[in-house]
Amino acid sequence: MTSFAYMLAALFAMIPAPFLFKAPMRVPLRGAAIAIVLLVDEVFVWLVSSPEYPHYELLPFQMLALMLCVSTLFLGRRRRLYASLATVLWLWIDFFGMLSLSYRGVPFQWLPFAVLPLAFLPIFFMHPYKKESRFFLAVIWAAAWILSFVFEL
Amino acid sequence: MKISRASFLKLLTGTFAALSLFGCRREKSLPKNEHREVSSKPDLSLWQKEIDEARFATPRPESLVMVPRPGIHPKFPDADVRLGMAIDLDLCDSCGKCALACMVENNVPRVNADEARKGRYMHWLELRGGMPVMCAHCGDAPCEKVCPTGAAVASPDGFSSMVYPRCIGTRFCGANCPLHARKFNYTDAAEQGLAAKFNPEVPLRPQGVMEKCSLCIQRLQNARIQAKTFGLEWRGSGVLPACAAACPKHAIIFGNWLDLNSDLVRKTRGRGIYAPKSIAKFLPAVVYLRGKA
Amino acid sequence: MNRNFLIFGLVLLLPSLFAVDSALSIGPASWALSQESFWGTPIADFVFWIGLAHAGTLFSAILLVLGVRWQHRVAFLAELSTIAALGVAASFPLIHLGIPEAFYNMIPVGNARSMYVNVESPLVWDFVAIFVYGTVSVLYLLLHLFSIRNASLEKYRRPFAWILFPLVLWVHTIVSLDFAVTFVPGWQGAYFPLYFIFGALFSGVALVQILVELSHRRVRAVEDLLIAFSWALLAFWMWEANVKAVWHPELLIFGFLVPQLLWISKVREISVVRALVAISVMASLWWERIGLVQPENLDWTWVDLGLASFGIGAFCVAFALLRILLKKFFPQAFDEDVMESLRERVVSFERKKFWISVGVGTFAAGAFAVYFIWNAPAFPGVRMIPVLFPIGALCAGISLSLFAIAELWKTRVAVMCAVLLAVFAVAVGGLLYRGTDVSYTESLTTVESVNPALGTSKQATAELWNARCAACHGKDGNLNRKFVHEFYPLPQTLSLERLDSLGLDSLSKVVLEGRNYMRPFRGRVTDAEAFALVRYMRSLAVQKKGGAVP
Amino acid sequence: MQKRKIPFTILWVILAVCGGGLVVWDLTAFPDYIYENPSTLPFNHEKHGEALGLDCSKCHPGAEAGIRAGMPSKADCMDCHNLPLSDSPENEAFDKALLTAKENPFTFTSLLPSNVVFPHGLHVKSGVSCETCHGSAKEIDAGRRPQVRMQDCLACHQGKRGFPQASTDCARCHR
Repeated sequence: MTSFAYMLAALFAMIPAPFLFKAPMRVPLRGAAIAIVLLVDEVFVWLVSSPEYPHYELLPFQMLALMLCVSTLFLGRRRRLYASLATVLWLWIDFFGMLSLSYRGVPFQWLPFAVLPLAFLPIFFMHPYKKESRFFLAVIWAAAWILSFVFEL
Repeated sequence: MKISRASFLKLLTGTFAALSLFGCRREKSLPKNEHREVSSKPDLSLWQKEIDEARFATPRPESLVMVPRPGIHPKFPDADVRLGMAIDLDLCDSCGKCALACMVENNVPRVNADEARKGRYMHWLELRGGMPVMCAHCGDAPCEKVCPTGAAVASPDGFSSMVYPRCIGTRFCGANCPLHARKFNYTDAAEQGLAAKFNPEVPLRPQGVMEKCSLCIQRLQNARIQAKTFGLEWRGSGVLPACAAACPKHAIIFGNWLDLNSDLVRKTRGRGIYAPKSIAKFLPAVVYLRGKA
Repeated sequence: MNRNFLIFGLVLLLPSLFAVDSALSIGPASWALSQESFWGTPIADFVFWIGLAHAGTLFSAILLVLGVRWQHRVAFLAELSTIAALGVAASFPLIHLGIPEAFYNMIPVGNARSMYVNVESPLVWDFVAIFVYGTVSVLYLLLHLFSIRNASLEKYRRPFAWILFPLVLWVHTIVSLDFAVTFVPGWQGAYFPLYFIFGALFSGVALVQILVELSHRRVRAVEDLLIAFSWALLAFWMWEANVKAVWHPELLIFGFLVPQLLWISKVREISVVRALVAISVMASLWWERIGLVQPENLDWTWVDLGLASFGIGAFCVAFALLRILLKKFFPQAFDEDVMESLRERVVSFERKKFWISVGVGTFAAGAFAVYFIWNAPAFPGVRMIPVLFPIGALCAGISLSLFAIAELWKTRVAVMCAVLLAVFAVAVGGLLYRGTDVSYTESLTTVESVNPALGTSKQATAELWNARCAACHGKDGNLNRKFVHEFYPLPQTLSLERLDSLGLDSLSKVVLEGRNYMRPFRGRVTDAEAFALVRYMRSLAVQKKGGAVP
Repeated sequence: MQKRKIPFTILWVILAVCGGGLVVWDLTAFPDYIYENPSTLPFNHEKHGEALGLDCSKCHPGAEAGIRAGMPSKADCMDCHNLPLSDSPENEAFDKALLTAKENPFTFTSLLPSNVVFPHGLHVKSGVSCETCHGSAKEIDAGRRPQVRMQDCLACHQGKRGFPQASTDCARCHR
């Protein structure tokens, strides 16, 4: 998988983020919408990546986590709670995914775990609706995304 | 009946005193010997017959890939012993004498007809498509990683050992072994008269534990003990596992991969070293030889 | 409802006890396994039931954390089903074990034999996580029950939910890692943690849907969740089909297409259809676990089916009994009006005590890590983390419960509870530390007369001489005067000259055949050993004379 | 009165658990095994050992060089007892019993599990005397048997009992 495809994946993942939680939606419809986003991510990964890439199995879910993280920037209320939950979800996917991969001989990658927890600084210590904290969060998530690819090579 | 507080206290104290006195009794008669009577002079042809049967159950040989020469065990970088074997497939004519020798040396039980139908043979050394396959004693062994109790554990001598009393039969190790070299004691073979104590040195395994090729650990231990009793250092010489000793073509070579003068290292020089594809990346110590390097 | 549940459960449970008995007495041989596929239906049933147990936590803890206003009645129903399902789930791994009575070897405490569990193994994580999940769930249920009676406890529920919420996800993540870390091709998957969590929640929601239908009620939100989760599972199944190239159309039909019926409002109004949809979901998820654990079909025996029936039967009986029992002690929980009024209660958050408990939990997990790194030979690094969180959660949950007890009764009661708990923990830990007396059945050997075959090397012969001959002839070749003087007429000294004049061959014959007072040693030493002994005797004589040892 | 009852009950329960636990502990902690000689031959270790300058391995072949220590056969006894050694009544009783004894008059149920190897010779060579585990001849005559506990093995191997450290690898002793 090339770095370009990887960056493309991030952009592709972020497309639905502003719209997904904008409109009020019924629970089944929203569930279906998120699932369809995930399905599209899966198709995207299937097209641009290959199973030789060690994180291939994880990639659609990492994309989903990134999407959910970014989408919290557009929430009107309870942003603090959902931003932290989305970041934890990302950590969760990465940690347990890499843990199971490490048993298969893929080296465990520490960098996302060094970067992602930094997201809690703006979430908890800055005003959640201010521009700066939103910017910080976006930078941290982007850095986590990039670093988890760069240090894999 | 109503008990006043004072009498209750007295009762309690009395009980404690009695129990404490009972606790001072600190001797015990010997436990019963639970050693089951098993025949030590059984009919070997029964074992031979089962080996021939099991050949049909595993008609396909393992696919082999070339691997580098086994070296230091990753968990014991300072050790100077890494015991292992090389099986010369150019010499092997799959006579099956190794399989029989293995069963006799290690008291490997036979299985009953029902178990045989389900393919639950206990053979530590199997003939898969005529090729002798046993535990490869991986350095980075998948079985050792998942054993919850530490019954499957690496030995500093570079092989993978199995501590039966610690095993509780989760069978995770067997599930995780890509080579399927581990065998589970589904039944109590001694109870059914299918086990025999050919070798008094080796315990019979109870029902519910895993077992596998131990590289004839009893022979290794005895050789080491003998050498150390007389004050000598032991680096894997002067001993052969049962299969290697039984091979009429000397196709099974045993030795220490880290001892450059051992038979194993000398005879594998310039040969093509192969390992089963499924476990090739786990640094096996038991490898196959074929052709030139 | 309770009576019907009990009858239905007993009908399934009683016959299936034969299967359990057979599984325990015959062992793993009684169900479908082979020497290559070592895990069978008990594991699939375990994963299924532990998944169902997640429903209660979802409906009471997770939704509480996420701030969703929810019916206490449904939450309570789900919590009870969690306890019942957890009990059922925990019994399956024990049945699965080859030696069930030795399960305690998985408990991660030290013992006098310096044997530590392998914290790298997912099964240890599993064992700890399920134990903790069970304990904390029971504590949470009790808290819920007491808070109905006593509104002052309400402020502990959300802190407790914050402990339970990650724990429940952690538990199923660990169950998924049982498979994900292996080298079995069908079990590998880095995405398994999320996949298993969603599968578990899906089946749990389906279970709650059935329970709600059976109590003749209607909760639209549960039906909505069912549809939402069916879409999530579709995404996972598609990804699994892509990664592993396996295709399970039956899962897509019964697990995905059938729940979509609920979109049609006319169909959705029929109670039977709603129940059947939930049953179809549960069945397809059970089948999915079976297909995961045993990718290739083995011949099932009656025990396989019996154990599946045991699961359902035991769940129904446990659920009904729990309800009957609780109705006696907590009648308010079954009172419609009381439960309805709870919905309006303001739920505050006991911040200080929550953070103290989190601190206790963190300290406990840290202490465990240090203890293990200190004692166990190889520190497995990051692979230890999965076991740390449940340990921390257990301690945090217990400490929060103690705070709640102090609030409910008195501080003194809470302190005494803590002391009692500590004593109990120390007693159990001590027993585990000490270990059992004889842990192995085929254990003892009878020793008779044996010849230690040492060989005929110089050192071996010296040892043989010391053992066999030195009693009379002395270790150095001089007579053992203590013994010989007292009991025998003194023989001639064995000088070098005398030995040489007799010759080694005839001397070794003396060893074997005996002479005068010396008894024959044939049978106790071999011919070669006899000859080696004679040579050794000569070397001793040479030494005695002051000469060099040849 | 009603209010004070609960703490008191708990106190008693705590005491009961503590005490009961300790008692259970005491009862089940490893005691010494007491052994009755099943052989018809009366044998006294004390009279044979140091008093006569005999090593243990004279009668227990392998005790000082082999892996296992065996039991003496009739021939081993007869090495010395073919003569009337003394006229004590004990000795006469022994000689009389020996005449009708079978080939292996002494058998011994080893408390060592058969999946463990304990190399006697190697331990003697490392300075662990027989008495360390088996006790003195007097104790052996009184019927005491060595406690076979893995924790004792390990304590010694870890260097906690005054002997040099040794391997604690499972595969060195378990087979």
